[in-house]
Amino acid sequence: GCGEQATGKKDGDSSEQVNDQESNKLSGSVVIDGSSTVFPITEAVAEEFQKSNPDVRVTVGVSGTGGGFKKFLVKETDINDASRPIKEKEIKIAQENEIKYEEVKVAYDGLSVLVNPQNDWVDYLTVEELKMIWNKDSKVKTWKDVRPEWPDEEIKLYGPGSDSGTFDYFTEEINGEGGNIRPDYTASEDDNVLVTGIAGDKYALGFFGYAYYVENTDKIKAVAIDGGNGPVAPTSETIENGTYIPLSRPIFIYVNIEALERPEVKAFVEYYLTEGKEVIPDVGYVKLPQNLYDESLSKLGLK
Amino acid sequence: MSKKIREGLIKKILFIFGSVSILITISIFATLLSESLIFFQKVPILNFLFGTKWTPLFKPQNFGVLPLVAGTFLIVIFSSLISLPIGLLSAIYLSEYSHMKVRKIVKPFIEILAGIPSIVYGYFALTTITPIIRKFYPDTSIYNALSASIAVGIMTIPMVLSLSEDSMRAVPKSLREGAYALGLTKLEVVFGVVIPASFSGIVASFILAISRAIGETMIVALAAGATPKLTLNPLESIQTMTGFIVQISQGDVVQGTIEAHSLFAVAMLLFVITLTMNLLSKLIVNRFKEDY
Amino acid sequence: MSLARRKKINTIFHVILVACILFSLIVLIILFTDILKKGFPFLNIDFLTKYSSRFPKKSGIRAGLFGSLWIIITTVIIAFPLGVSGAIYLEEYAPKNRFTSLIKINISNLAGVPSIVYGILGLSLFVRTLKFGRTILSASLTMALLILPIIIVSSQEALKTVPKDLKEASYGLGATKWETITGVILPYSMPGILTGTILAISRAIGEAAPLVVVGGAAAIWFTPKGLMDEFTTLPLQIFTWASKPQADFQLVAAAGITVLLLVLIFINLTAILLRNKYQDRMKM
Amino acid sequence: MSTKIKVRNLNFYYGEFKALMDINLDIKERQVTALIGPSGCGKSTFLRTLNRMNDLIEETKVKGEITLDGENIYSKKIEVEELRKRVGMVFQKPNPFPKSIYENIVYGPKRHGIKNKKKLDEIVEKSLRGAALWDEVYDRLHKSAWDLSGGQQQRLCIARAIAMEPEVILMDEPTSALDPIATSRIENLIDSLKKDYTIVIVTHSMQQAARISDNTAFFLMGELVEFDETSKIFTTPQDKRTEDYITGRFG
Amino acid sequence: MSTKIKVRNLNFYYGEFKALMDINLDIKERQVTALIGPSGCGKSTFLRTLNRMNDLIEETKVKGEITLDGENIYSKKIEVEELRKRVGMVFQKPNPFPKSIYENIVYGPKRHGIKNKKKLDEIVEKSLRGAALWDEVYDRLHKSAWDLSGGQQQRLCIARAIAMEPEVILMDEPTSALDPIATSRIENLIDSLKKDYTIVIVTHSMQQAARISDNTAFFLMGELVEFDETSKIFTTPQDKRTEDYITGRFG
Ligand SMILES: Nc1ncnc2c1ncn2[C@@H]1O[C@H](COP(=O)(O)OP(=O)(O)OP(=O)(O)O)[C@@H](O)[C@H]1O
Ligand SMILES: Nc1ncnc2c1ncn2[C@@H]1O[C@H](COP(=O)(O)OP(=O)(O)OP(=O)(O)O)[C@@H](O)[C@H]1O
Ligand SMILES: [Mg+2]
Ligand SMILES: [Mg+2]
Ligand SMILES: O=P([O-])([O-])[O-]
Repeated sequence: GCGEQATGKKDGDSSEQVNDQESNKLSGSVVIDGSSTVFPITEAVAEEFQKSNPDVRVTVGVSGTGGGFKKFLVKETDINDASRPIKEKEIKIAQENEIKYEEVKVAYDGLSVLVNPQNDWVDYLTVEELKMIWNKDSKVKTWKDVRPEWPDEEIKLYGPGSDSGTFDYFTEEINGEGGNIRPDYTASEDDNVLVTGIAGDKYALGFFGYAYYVENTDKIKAVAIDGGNGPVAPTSETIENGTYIPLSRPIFIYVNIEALERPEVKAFVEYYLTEGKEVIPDVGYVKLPQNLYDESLSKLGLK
Repeated sequence: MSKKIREGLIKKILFIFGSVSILITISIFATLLSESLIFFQKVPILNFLFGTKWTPLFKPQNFGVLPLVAGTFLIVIFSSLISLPIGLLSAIYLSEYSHMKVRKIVKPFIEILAGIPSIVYGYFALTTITPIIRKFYPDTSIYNALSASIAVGIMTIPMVLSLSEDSMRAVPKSLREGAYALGLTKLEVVFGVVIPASFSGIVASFILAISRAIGETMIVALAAGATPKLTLNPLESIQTMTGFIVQISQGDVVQGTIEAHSLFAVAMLLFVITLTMNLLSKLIVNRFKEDY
Repeated sequence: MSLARRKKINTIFHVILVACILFSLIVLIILFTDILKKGFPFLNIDFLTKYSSRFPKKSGIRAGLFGSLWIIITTVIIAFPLGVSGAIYLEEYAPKNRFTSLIKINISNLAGVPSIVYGILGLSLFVRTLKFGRTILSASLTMALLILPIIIVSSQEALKTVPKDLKEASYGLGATKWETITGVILPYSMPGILTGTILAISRAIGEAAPLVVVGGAAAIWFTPKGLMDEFTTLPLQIFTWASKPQADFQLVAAAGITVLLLVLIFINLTAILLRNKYQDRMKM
Repeated sequence: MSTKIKVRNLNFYYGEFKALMDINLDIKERQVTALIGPSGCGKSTFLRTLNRMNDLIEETKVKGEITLDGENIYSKKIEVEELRKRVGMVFQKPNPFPKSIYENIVYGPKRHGIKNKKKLDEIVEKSLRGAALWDEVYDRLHKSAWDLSGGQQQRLCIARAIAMEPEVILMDEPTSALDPIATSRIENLIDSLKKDYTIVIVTHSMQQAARISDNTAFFLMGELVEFDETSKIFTTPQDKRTEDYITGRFG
Repeated sequence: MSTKIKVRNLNFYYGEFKALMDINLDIKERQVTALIGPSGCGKSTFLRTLNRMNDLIEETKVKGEITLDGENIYSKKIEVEELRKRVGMVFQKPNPFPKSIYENIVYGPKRHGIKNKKKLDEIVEKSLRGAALWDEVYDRLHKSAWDLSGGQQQRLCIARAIAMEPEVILMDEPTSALDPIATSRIENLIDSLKKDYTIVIVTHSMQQAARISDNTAFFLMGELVEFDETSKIFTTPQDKRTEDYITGRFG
């Protein structure tokens, strides 16, 4: 939207001034790969960073969190975007390859549960109801099966393909086990495609990343979730202040410690956690509280 | 004498170039084989081949590949129903019926269809073709094999068209004249002389188009869904073998796990299936071809 | 069957043929207008000279454009001679035995191997084993492998169409095999070979998946200057835009697609002109 | 004898190049008309205008009129397939289809509606005998026609044409690839076909023209120099150029 | 006259089919040897063994010996390209390359090392004149050879062969597509070439054989029936079959 663009511009301008003196010094390259969820943030940060450091070559790839780790753990990349924490198996590979890394939280992503705008019966859903609908042994066929007063129409389920971080997180938080989900929902690897699906189907129910909801509020409707403390709708406030539970999650970047010794990588990570993070709302995510960024900075020995 | 040396040298160089493709084949085959062997140590090959549930990323995991095979099958069948007849008939038109000038303009235009990136087709299928299908069959799911197949079919039309048109036009003029002089209609000349004489080229174009349809992923991932399902109903959402391969290779799967290895088993199976198809087509060509 | 009936069938068939051609053309026009309509507001010189941005209005395709050009040209330089030579070897030199026919089948089989598998092969062979890294060179080599089967198969078919008596005429003049190939066989089959090349380029230019695997970036802010530089490509860039949540990025993607099509047409045009030249010369 | 084909003010163009100039000629029914003239003078071109084979070459143009039994063959009403069935053709270069000998012969009849196997077998034998080829190939009817020798191929093409039982047969140097024996058989065949068919034949052999034709047309550089009864042409030519040509005093 | 080519116990097979049986024949230097016989008797096949064109057909087999200037042409030491340069060939069906007339002629010379443009121009004119084609095509040398008439194409192929200045020229019915004038020009050409070259010619025309050849070989069903000086063959043939054939009493 327009408002965000205006903010972006201001940020861009100010950062240019601040980093002006540095721009001549830095060169080299920063290679980043990984999660598609984190990509928009890293991309936006890199875009701003490049303005003041035109000689540094930042490349950002999208291989998915797992695909990114594969490359990160053989030193092909300096930083890995991750929408989930590193897994046991991956840690073991890191040890074998003698790779030291640091995990850095960069933002929150809210998972939204969505329905068609014509859906006038759903006011909120509880976590139990979500589990009843989505778990692998689910008996729910119609909306009526969820709450008796709801229409006796088949409930059409939409969700991301089974290899994304979003999918993992949802199944873990709602159904209690990563990968536990009824297999008969309509899956797509592309969140825009899910938007199209739900927007065209009155009896649809789906879930995907908050960013895609924010951009499409005219086509789809988010459902408030009752995680035990009453229904809460996903907004940047409720996600940041932690009331939208359990469907908001932190997302990360992983930084190779060895690479961090290179001035351009160091400058990039530092920039990411200071001025860079201001772009986060622009791309549909929610910033962490300031103290978390400060902690990360000192953990990395920056500042 | 220097000529002889040159000829020998050229032959050797060409042999080396020719071998590159063999090397690729071998290395692809070796990669697939070694990795899928690891997979088959954990999942019995019969369960893999004849299982009817494919849920490697769900709990509980199932590794029955038939749903993926069915998905691929649907896409190949329905896209071929579009690309082969339309491509071949268009080729006949351009080679035998149209004016030279028409051909010179139209052919390159249609060749553009092959270069439109597959995501364009994916969205085209989703936002244009699917709604049309749903007008006739309202129960069609938003992601469905049919709409993806149509898009894949359209994308592979140029492959059939261009290559078969080339081989039809290479049929010597004197053969056509011989047939026309017998008072035959164009149609009869086409089917009696031109197509038999260019049969091997036409089959080759079919094979390339079908191969491309088998290998296509993006369109399918966008428009056909990501739901492995053992069905032959083209109006349902499905997943193809290649769709799964992309899902695994670009997704969140952790290296070294069984899910990761399943990728290679699927790719291996795909390799075997296309090999069978190629062997069959070879048989057909040998049976029907006419040399000139 | 009476002649009237046969003529009628012929006419009906003619109509069907025209309908088939029109089908492809109409789809093409629909796709084109759709893309152009969406992308038009974003299409201007700035779009070509700027890098990608998180703001749709400020986004440009420069990095992808240069990346694609580098890769396509390098790929063709690698794959064309390799593919045509392979085809010549198989059609003209290789002994006609089981082994040869096995190889031929294998090659058409390679055309059906999903592109992502080539990506995996390229990653382990070029990026890791040969240590070319995530560069244009690795990407081009991977793409070359991918399109090689198309070039070989279509060249083989083209070579097969050369009439026997022309070859005999050349041999009869004491021309060697190679002289016959360059003097008669290649000129005669060049239109067909170029068709295969056009199709192969078309495929390579729109392909994204294998490049993601060999390390193509989704976003960069510099222009590659050599084979050992990192890269992104048009389809990668387009795909990145298309999967963004903001609706305006769909339009930017459409603008990107327009550029991709223009590049495609531009590159193919060269091959098409060449093809027409050869075809005119032969007037079959 | 009545006129089968009437040619009036015929001009023919390959693009810019004018290959036939103002040809006027009557082809008589059930007679043999020979076309002679030096190579490149337009004999083949003229022959091809008679059954509209020139339609197949792009950028050619016909002006003037040709009538078959009084009907303009270039009129819209004429079905070109029907015309070519009635006016058959044998080409200068043999062009058998890449099919078996048998299939080559039945190719036309089948498409014109004859399905009966026995009938087709008959046609094959009759046509091959007619073209003096039966004895050489009767035991390999289902082998490829492309493995025949040059002369055998040409006779096969003749057989293929007469299998259609056309009214007019156009022959473009049908015996140039044949040995004397086969040639004389073909000549005999032409003589016997004359009873039922009208024949137009291009030949390089003056002797052949003299032997078999009733009328002879002499072409030179796209022009019809002289056209008359064969006996007259060869004994008392009216045009100096004709005389020069047939006496070999030419060029 | 010395013997240029010596053929001993030559047998030739197309797969199972034996096309030539035990041929023995001496081809004399700087003479014209004519091969005659009915269509399909193996004349073309025999001719093609002399410059190993049969190498190009799969599943054929040669037995026996052919020597050129005393050297076995089927020995390993022989370079087949060199052989074919020395033993040129004109085919039964005209087969010009889909190139310009000019390019057709210089095709061979260029490949055998002549690069000089002026030299090539000379060769083109000389060869075309030699083949009696120059006057008809000198103004369209750079147009496609495929647009020529049948006879023009054949003369172009002759020109293409003599442009190589071979020692032996094999001609497979070179004049069968030509009119009498062009034919007599070619015959004159053959006569003048005889001074320098050895010529072997397949012909259907007995008259032609009688007119131009010094020796004649008569083939029948794969066998060499008789081989002798032309005058003897046509006046006092030794074999009954030869006599029958040349007097047309055959078959
Ligand atoms: N490629 C081939 N495969 C099999 N048989 C063949 C092949 N070429 C020729 N023959 C056969 O070999 C025999 C001799 O053929 P050849 O071409 O030498 O005859 P020819 O004497 O030149 O006849 P013509 O005067 O008609 O050209 C014929 O019976 C022919 O059918
Ligand atoms: N397709 C064509 N395009 C252009 N010119 C042509 C074409 N075919 C023939 N010609 C020219 O038209 C003229 C007449 O050709 P045509 O084939 O009728 O000669 P012809 O009398 O049959 O000679 P021949 O006895 O050598 O066969 C020739 O000059 C020839 O070069
Ligand atoms: Mg002619
Ligand atoms: Mg012969
Ligand atoms: O790309 P992912 O965030 O789904 O791993």
